[in-house]
Amino acid sequence: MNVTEQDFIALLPLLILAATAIAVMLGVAVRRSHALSASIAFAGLVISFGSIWIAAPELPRQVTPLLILDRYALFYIALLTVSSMVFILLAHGYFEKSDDDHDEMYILMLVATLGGAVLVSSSHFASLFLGLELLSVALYGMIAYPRRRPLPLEAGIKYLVLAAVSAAFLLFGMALVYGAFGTMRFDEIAAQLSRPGFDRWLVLPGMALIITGFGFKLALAPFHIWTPDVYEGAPAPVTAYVATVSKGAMFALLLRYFYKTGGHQQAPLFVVFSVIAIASMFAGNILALLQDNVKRILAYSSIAHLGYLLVAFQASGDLAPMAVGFYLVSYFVTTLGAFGIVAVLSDGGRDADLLDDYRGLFWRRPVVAAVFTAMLFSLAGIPVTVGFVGKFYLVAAGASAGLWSLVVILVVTSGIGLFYYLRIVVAIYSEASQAKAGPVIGAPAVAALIFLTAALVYLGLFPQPLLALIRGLTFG
Amino acid sequence: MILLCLIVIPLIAGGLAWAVARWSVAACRWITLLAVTADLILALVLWGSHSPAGSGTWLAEADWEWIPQAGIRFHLAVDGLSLLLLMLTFFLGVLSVLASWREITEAVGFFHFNLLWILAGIAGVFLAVDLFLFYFAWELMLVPMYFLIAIWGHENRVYAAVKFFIFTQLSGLLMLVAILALVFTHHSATGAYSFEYGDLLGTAMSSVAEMWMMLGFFVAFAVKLPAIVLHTWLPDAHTEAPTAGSVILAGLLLKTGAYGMLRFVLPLFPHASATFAPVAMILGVAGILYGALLAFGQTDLKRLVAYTSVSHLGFVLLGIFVWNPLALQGAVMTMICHGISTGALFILVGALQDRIHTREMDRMGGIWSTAPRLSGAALFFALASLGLPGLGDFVGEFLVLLGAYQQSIVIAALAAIGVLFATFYALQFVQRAFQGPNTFNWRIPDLVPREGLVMAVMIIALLWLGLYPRPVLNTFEPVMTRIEQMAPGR
Amino acid sequence: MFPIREGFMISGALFTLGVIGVLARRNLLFVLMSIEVMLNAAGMAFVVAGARWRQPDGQVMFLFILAMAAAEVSVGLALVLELYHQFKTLDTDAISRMRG
Amino acid sequence: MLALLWLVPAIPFASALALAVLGPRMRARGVAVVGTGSIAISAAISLVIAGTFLGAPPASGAYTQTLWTWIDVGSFRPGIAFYLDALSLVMTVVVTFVSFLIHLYSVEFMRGDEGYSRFFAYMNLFVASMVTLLLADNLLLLYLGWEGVGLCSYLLIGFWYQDAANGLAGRKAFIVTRVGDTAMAVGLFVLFHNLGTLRIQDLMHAAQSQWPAGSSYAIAAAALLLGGAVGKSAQLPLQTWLPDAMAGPTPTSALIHAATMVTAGVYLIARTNVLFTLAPPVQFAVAVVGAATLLMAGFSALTQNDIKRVLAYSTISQIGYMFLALGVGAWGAAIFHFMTHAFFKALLFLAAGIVIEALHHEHNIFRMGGLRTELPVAFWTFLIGGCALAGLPLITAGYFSKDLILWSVANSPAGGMGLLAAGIAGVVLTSFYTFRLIFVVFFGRIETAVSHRPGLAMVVPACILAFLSVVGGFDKASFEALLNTALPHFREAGGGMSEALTSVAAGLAFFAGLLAAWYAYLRNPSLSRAAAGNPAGRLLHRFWFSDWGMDWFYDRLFIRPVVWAASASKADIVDSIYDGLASAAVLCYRILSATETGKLRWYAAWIAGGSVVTLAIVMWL
Repeated sequence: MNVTEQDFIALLPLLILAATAIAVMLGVAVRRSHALSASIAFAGLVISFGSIWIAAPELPRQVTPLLILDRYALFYIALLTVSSMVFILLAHGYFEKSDDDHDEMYILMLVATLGGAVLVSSSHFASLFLGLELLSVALYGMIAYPRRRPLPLEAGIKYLVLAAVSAAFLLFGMALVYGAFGTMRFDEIAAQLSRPGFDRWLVLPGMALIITGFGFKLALAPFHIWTPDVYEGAPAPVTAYVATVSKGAMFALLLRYFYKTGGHQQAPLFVVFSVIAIASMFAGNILALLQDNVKRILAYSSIAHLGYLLVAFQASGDLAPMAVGFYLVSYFVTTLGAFGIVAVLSDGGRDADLLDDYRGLFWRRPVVAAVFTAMLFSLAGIPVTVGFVGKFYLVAAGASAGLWSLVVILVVTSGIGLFYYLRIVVAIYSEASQAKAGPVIGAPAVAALIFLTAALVYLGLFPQPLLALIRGLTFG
Repeated sequence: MILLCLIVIPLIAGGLAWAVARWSVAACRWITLLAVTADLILALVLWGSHSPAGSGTWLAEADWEWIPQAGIRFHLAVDGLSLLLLMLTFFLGVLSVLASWREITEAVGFFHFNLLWILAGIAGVFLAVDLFLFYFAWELMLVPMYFLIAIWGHENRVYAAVKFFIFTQLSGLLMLVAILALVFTHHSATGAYSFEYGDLLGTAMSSVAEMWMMLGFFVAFAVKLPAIVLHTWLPDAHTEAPTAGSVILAGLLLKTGAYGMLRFVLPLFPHASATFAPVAMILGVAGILYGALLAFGQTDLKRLVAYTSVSHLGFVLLGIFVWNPLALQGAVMTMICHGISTGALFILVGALQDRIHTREMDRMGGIWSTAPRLSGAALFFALASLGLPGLGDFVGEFLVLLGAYQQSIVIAALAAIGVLFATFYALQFVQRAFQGPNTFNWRIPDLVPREGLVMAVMIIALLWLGLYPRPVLNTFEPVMTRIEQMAPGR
Repeated sequence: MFPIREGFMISGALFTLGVIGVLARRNLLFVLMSIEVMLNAAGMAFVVAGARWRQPDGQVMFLFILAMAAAEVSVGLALVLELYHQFKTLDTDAISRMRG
Repeated sequence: MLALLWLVPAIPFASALALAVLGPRMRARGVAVVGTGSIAISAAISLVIAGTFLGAPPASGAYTQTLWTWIDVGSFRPGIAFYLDALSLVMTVVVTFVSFLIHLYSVEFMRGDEGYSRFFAYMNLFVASMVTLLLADNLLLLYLGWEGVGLCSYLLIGFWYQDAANGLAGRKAFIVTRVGDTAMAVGLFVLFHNLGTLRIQDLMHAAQSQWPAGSSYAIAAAALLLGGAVGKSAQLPLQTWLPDAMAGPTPTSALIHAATMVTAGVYLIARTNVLFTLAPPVQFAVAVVGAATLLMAGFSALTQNDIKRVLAYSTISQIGYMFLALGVGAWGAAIFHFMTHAFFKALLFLAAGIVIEALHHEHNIFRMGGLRTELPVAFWTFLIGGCALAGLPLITAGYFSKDLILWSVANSPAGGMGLLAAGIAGVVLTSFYTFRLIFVVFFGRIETAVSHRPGLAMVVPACILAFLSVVGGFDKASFEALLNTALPHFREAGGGMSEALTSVAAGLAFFAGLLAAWYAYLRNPSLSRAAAGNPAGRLLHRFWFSDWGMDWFYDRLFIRPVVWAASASKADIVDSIYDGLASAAVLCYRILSATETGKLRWYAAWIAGGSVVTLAIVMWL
């Protein structure tokens, strides 16, 4: 099992990410300048994004039993790198405003993205664990990054302890499954699971514990309690990063793991996932109803969105992977946009997360308000936005698999969801209460927001090209 | 091509109006007026050019690829029914722009942007023949109307706007589920994904599935056409909306619900609709009586007019589900005439509120002495809404009652009593607002020439529809026969 | 046959002890220690599983777990220092300013 | 010349529109010219048409003129078309001619009123609607005219809108008549559903051929049409609105609530006589309604002290006679009585108008007196009208028409002795309250001084009408011959009372009433006060005064519940469902947000708990 030259080409995107992280470290060692480290990181990401096209012809390729690089993995790696680029643009503006040094943020971000990439392309328990921990440990640092402020510290500690606990649950589950099957490769597990004779008393609890680990990372219903505190505490760009890259990578892994092993078709697991989906949809929407903190509202709404995503995941027809893929893209664009606005509007001291900061925003800064309204409508699933097409495909996937109860709950809860999105929109369009001008927005942040809004409207009106791309995502 | 212009002109004009508003408010208003008038002329040209016999089902079509993979096409088409409603849309659009010429002072550009985009959304709803595009336009017309109410509304506007948004959006989602269920049933039957109205027409499905899908569609349209239980958003939305908003809300948005039933519920699910018809008829009659009773009890002028809409649309619902030629023609006639008469009433109430800054009838009285022309017009349209023969509403209501009588005597009798109830609220409205002693000795200016012109146009329209409704009836004739033949057992 | 059932029993028990430790203790240091206990319990389960199938994979995974635990603890201690610096206490209930 | 028929309704409609739009800007003179002129032209045209019609009657005895098809949906094709035959000719001529006189009268009566042009606009609109009603070729167009006259009566009753009472009276009139109209509308549905058309002539032939006598459909249709007629013609049980309708200006009362509109019901029944002959029980009901109404109204008129309310009750009573005639199948007699009644009742109202104008708007007759010398014109015209109303034998037209009705009742197979007795009692009552009115108003001491003598424009119409009230009845035979071309002949049952006997009975009844009134009010005026003094008399007086307590009864039975229901449900109860849902959601929010305590250990507990739950589900399912 030696690593051939094609393997390296196939692994190119991951290698470039790692190289960039080291390059940024060297950069920081040479001269500590915010702009320099940001641009090195950005360049690295661009090259890694480019390298995906170089690696593409090599697909699909099992590189060592740990990683499998197929069209599915490369699509999500591309998604992760693009959102990391957007993160850099937002983070640069955000951290420029606060005084202390912030070059290490980009190193942590690159490591986290690398972890995500490993997660996405893993086909083995070990690589799953490695990717997950790379991502998590990097996130501990990012969340608690602004040391002087109390809230990030509190968020960091909470995230660290709970992530570690859930990692332990995950590991124990993996151990049980490994104990039952004697193999840690997804395809071999799949083979053994399809034969009825496996040892139920080990495998099912193992799967349950694995679901607990995944559930924490994806902030699904019973394991979602930490989300609002960490999202509110962490600096806005980091929250954006956590909500998108960490959850996105995890869900891609969940999809690959369960679709390959067919685990979720087992009757008990199907019920577990349905219960989690329903609980997430209800909890996410209900908890956000009368919230006054915009970041907490967006945190709860992301819980609800993951609940919607599970509905498509449960459908597991031929339409499901496409629906999940498209919805993840729309979720990425919208969440990055929404938190981007929060990041753009916060000044050095405190994030602009209270609803009053947004009262009468439209009359002070119409363009920013318009972008934020577009993002909110996309979250609510209103036409002309990518969120609408995403939700449309979710319901289509659910309907095609005949999961009527889940679909109806999705409809009802997203009806409840409308209320709190509209609360923010109402605040934005109410009369201007104070004349505070708000911070000036840097060029990179403006570029990021324009890119996101363009993507939101373009994919909302012409989803066809992206759909064709996703349709080709066959598992390796 | 003309169909695409009908939608694109308001969209572009909206952006233009918003941009121009920064420099000159008048220019912004003129752009909006010109855009809507252009659309009205286009619609009239379309009406003039088509021969009433009409060859195929559609008078004009425009069809492009959109999402071929899912069988979704950008397919616009117009037939007798949608043409009539399009003309009503742009007719009321022009009048609402004229009526709110002086009323809107802050953020005029954004106001006209929203106004034009609502009209584009409504035009899209009437033109869309692809179910996905229909749903797209259905949701699209909702957002600008929400902004119209939330920003330029009156005291309790936020509550009303949010309530309106959630009611319509939630029911819209139910319709989305029904659309998808229909598409997948069609797919499992024919193996191809298609959202085309033509393809989906004959899909075979089990009666239980058909009933559920029909209910999905029916609930969405019943919320929009306020059927009795789902109507509670209407009074709030109408009371709080600015004049132009109320006119478009009452005149057009309610009609999209009725249009949806005629276009989608009856043809797509004939058997389920037939079994559901008695329930729908009872809902209709209950709506007539309940709306009239509540209208009679209101003290806020706009709420009174809003509840009258519930009552009139009860006739439309009844007419649609009676499903014979008389009732269908009556339903369409009522839709159009109700749009004009209630639109006019809202313009008048808006004008009155601009002058005396209140809508409470207890604070009014004796306004006829200071503003005779305004009160005269209000009397005229109150009479139109109580179904005075010689005006449009009577023709519609009489046809619906005549058709309903052939279906069941009890329902026709109850609906006739509803017409009697209409007299209560109409005369209540005139008596308490305009007649009686001028206790608060109002000294208000009468209608300005602009408002006078709007009123005159609407009076002539109602008189013309009342005395010579045949052009409207003939335009709807071919569509009506097609819908009527779809009824099972005919 | 390798007593896998008993092996898992012990590691399960150890795991539960760790969980109870996390829930019961208020001091952040002890919470971190209980997390270590949980991670080691998981490692032990892996070793037992590996032993049953006579494969080194279990032990390799244990090494990964150790490495990860070390990294996680180092960051954890850094946060403990900062916590003490800002809040002058190590009580986890003190850091609950965000709620609702 | 018959082709000009459509102008008769069109001209007043056009002038009404012109006055409504341009009226406020025109001078009073111009308004009077346009308002009265249009009616004059319309009356002239109708006379010309009458001349040509009588000169060279068209072959089928009727002339139809179709303007355009109004609605055409499947088999339902009503047109805007006019149908002229003897019946509609007579009524149109009478209506247009009397309207012209009243318009002339109101030129002076309404001078100085700030709503001058509005008044003439409404009056012209009324005449246009009434003529449309009379000439309508199909029941839908008739219904249009029917509602149009109802609307104009509402507008004119509430003409002086400053006083809220007038507006409420107008509203009451419109709603009560609309109750009748709703019944009539349902009748229209029955007719169309079963006979497939609404064109009156085809309807009659179809009914004749398809429905056997006494068929349930005929009964239903006739009963519903009777409902409409009862509403419009203020007969039992829907007559409460007419006395309150006196709140309108006197010319309106003269035109609408005496001469023309209230007889629309009579016209409807006469026009659809085939239906009523096919439904004998309903026809008999018409007779009974007529008889009962004429008695009740007669008694109520006895106790009124407002000069116009006395005349209003007498109108209800006289229409009772017409219903009685229709009920027994004497279609011609009813129309004949309509004509004479139109003349003398309009005259009475105009004369009353002169009196009211003279005593600067005094309505209470007990505050008038001795006007015989002060207002001679008013006195003589009022006397002639009163005698015609009461039926002074051999001179007044009223006598001939009422005698014809009594004779028909006596000799018709359906007429019973009861109906005849009611008729004769009615004559006694009528002459009693008429002469009570004359003696109280024109004889005795002068209570209030006369301030203003009526001008020529008010006196001339009164005199013309007085002349017609006398002459109108002479040529009874040729009038009957004309009507028989359109209406079925009256079927005599053998062995009834002879012509002479009924006329003698009517004469005696007239003089009895006259003497009674003379004795009670001139001989010793104290008698009427004494009668009102004792408790039984006072109770009876109050009962009759309030129209047999019908108003009080309706208020309790219908108005109170509806008003209560409306105010009770003012806040939409359906809305509480959605408020309930919203509060449930907020409750869930409160509960769930309690779980976000912010404590780290609590979060860890949730994760552990969550995994335990997952394990449980996995293990036990």
